[in-house]
Amino acid sequence: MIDKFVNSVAEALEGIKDGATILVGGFGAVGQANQLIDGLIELGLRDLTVVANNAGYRQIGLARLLQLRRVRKIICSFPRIAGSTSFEDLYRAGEIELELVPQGTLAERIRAAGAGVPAFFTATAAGTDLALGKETREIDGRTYVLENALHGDVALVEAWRADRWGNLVYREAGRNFNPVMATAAALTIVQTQHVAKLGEIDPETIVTPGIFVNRVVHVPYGDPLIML
Amino acid sequence: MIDKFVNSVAEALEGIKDGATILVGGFGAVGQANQLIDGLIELGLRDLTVVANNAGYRQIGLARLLQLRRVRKIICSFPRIAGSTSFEDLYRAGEIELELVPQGTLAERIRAAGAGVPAFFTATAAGTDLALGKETREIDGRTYVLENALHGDVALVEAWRADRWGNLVYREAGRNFNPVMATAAALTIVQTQHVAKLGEIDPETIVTPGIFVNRVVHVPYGDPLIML
Amino acid sequence: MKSENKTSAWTPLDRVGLARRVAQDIPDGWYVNLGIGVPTLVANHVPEGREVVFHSENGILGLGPGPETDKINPWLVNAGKQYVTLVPGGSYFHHADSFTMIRGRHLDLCVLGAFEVAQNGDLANWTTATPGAAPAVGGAMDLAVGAKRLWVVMDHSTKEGKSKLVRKCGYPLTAPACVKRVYTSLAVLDVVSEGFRVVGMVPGLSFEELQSRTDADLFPLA
Amino acid sequence: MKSENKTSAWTPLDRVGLARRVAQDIPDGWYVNLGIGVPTLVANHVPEGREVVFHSENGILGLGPGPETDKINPWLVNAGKQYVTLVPGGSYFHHADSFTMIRGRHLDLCVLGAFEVAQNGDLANWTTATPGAAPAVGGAMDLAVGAKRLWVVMDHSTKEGKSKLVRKCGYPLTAPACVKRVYTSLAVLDVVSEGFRVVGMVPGLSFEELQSRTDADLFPLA
Repeated sequence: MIDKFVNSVAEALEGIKDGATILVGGFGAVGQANQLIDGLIELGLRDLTVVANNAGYRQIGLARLLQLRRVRKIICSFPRIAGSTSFEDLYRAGEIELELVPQGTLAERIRAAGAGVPAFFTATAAGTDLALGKETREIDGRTYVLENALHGDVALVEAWRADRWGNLVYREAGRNFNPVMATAAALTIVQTQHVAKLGEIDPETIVTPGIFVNRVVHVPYGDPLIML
Repeated sequence: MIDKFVNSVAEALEGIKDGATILVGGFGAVGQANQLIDGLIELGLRDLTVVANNAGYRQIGLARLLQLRRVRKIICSFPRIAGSTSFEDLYRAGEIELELVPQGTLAERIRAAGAGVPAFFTATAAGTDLALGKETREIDGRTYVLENALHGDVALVEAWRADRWGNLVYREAGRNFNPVMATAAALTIVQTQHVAKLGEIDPETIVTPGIFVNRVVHVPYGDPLIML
Repeated sequence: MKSENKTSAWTPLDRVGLARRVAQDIPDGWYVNLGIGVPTLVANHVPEGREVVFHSENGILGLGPGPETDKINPWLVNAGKQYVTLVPGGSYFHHADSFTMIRGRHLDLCVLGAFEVAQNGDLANWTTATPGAAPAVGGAMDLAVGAKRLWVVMDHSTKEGKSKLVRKCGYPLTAPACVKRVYTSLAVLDVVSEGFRVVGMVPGLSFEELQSRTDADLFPLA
Repeated sequence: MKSENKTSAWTPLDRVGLARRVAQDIPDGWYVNLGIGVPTLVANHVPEGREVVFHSENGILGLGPGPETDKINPWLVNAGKQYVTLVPGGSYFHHADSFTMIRGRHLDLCVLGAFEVAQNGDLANWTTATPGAAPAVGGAMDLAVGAKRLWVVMDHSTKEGKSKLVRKCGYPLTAPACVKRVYTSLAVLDVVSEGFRVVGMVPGLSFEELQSRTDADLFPLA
């Protein structure tokens, strides 16, 4: 019988190694698997490469992971920590490496990793500093940049509802990068707010089919922090 | 006010020209916009390029369009007409050009067109006759083939339910190529079985957001033909 | 260069005035992405009777106005991380699908702010390349190359009085030759092959005065 | 070459026997795509107590058994266009997402039929390249390169008695060096660097007799 639920965050994170590349869903304070990130912190993991749209917010979750200097490199489109200058401080001190990627290219590179596409051309960043050193090609009169798939060893996903097969649905803007990252890691770990019985989620509405999911932990944490 | 509903199939197809490239959703007898295809036939359009997974079935819809010699070229993965040898007859007589594309490459090329990716690498077909003459590249020790985006002038889509913004949901295996093709054409035309009021379809469950859709016509034709 | 606000004959548009001016030009039925800042304000000024669908990079189509503070939905933010609402007909989707809309040329319009716009349409709006500062790009480069039309809305000059319309961008580019139209606090200008064609100016401003405040080649509307 | 069915000491597996044999080797929890023909039959023989999730190219995960004729759902077909059912936990998705599962190496296993399998793992199963006939490929090439494991199930020889295990494929390839294991009517063989390693044979068949009926290099299980 397939049952991807595990009993604790620690169990969900079992086997992740120092130096791992971790895809972290979320956009701003919404849809980020904070409890799983806190679990990474408790495990003492270090030398991580984190792929995420932002660098976190306040002093929690991803922001804290960075502030504790557990992250060697961040690959993201908007490396700011809302409500904190700690990313800038680390960056200026040369204590974190930054690979800045346009948001759409970031999404597409992760999607490519999930879809078995090792590289693709895109118009984004052509003719800009972010394309320096990259292969370009003119196709039908327009210049495109070659971008590579971006795989994770691990993906940390936040879902609204999950069943024991790992089928997932998300909530509103909490969807964001989560379903894309779920497809692109060797080990996809989900924290879910709610648990559904198998067959309870309408098969027409499942956003992430369970094939992409390895482990699920039930973390009914409630709403994201409101930041005004 | 946005209202993409039109009153007739003829109105839905207005402006399509001879020689157009037409993306046609559907897999076997399920999820194919037969009434729109019949409309193409009535309009007398010819010299068409059709992109579809199969070549149709029996003597209806796509199969009939082919049998009437309105199609100059078909781009598909499985060019058979279920219950008929008419495709083979045309092909042997040299009356239709065939571009055979592996099913996943077909889906990905159409998706790429919708997503602004002009070309991408894939392992599919590497080292086979279907890669002859195509650019290949070794990436991390594996050989990949470069494939181009496949755009349509028109996409013919079959949906289960649509609202006036063109938001769509599909039914079961009727989804197949439809949502992918909806993103990849200059003019996306939908026939829908049911009409929803705006806001009636749960925003979490919309499969094709209306941004991809130009025209919708209500064709409550019932179930696909059962073929045993 | 002269300062914008030292004149009696004309008044530059303020933020709301600019947003309202842009909104006037958005036709019924367009799909539009609005950047952070003044562009975001455009949504509040769409003339009545027009249905415009607003897109947000983080997977939302059909953004509605911001909620009252006591009605905030903590799950519903826009790309600027502001709390928003969803209108009937709106939908949610993931980031790759969201950027399919952007990069696949499905948006009718994107409105962005800018540091500089060059007369060949080059846009610089993502970084001033301050040494030591961490750069951030977000979706700017995707929007600049992806939308069917890119309009820029910005002050005509910097606070120091430097023209933001330029012959060649000094700041790093967001994308080359992508801007179609610029709405500044003084004028509306189309990017054409010879430079900027002036489509409109604030009342009382002369073409010559506009040119004198602009470090780029202007052409009057024929 | 000798004919398979002219022996008293052993009996080749029939289609159902072959399907049952393959099904035995599929562990609980695998995601599996089954090709047309004998592979499709494998779904009917999964040992009790194992939950195996079947995938179909046309956007279905969680295929269930075929319905009775009077309970057919005309909207629910598999990749072979047969009517099927959906089990609880199943889901629908579009073709690009379906092939993300296939090409992104998310399937644990794909089971396909074949015309020929070469001892280096080359697979030929999509066309016999008959002059004048229209070729068709479907999802075969995607599945061959995409699944984590590719198993082939086929008769050991053609009806004319020709070995379908070969040193080098004569028919056009579906994909090079992709097959991991072959289930024939006579034996189970793994593709290893030197050739086919015989993992099992039908009762009563000797290694030598198997080799004599096979146009490829066989090695006994060490």
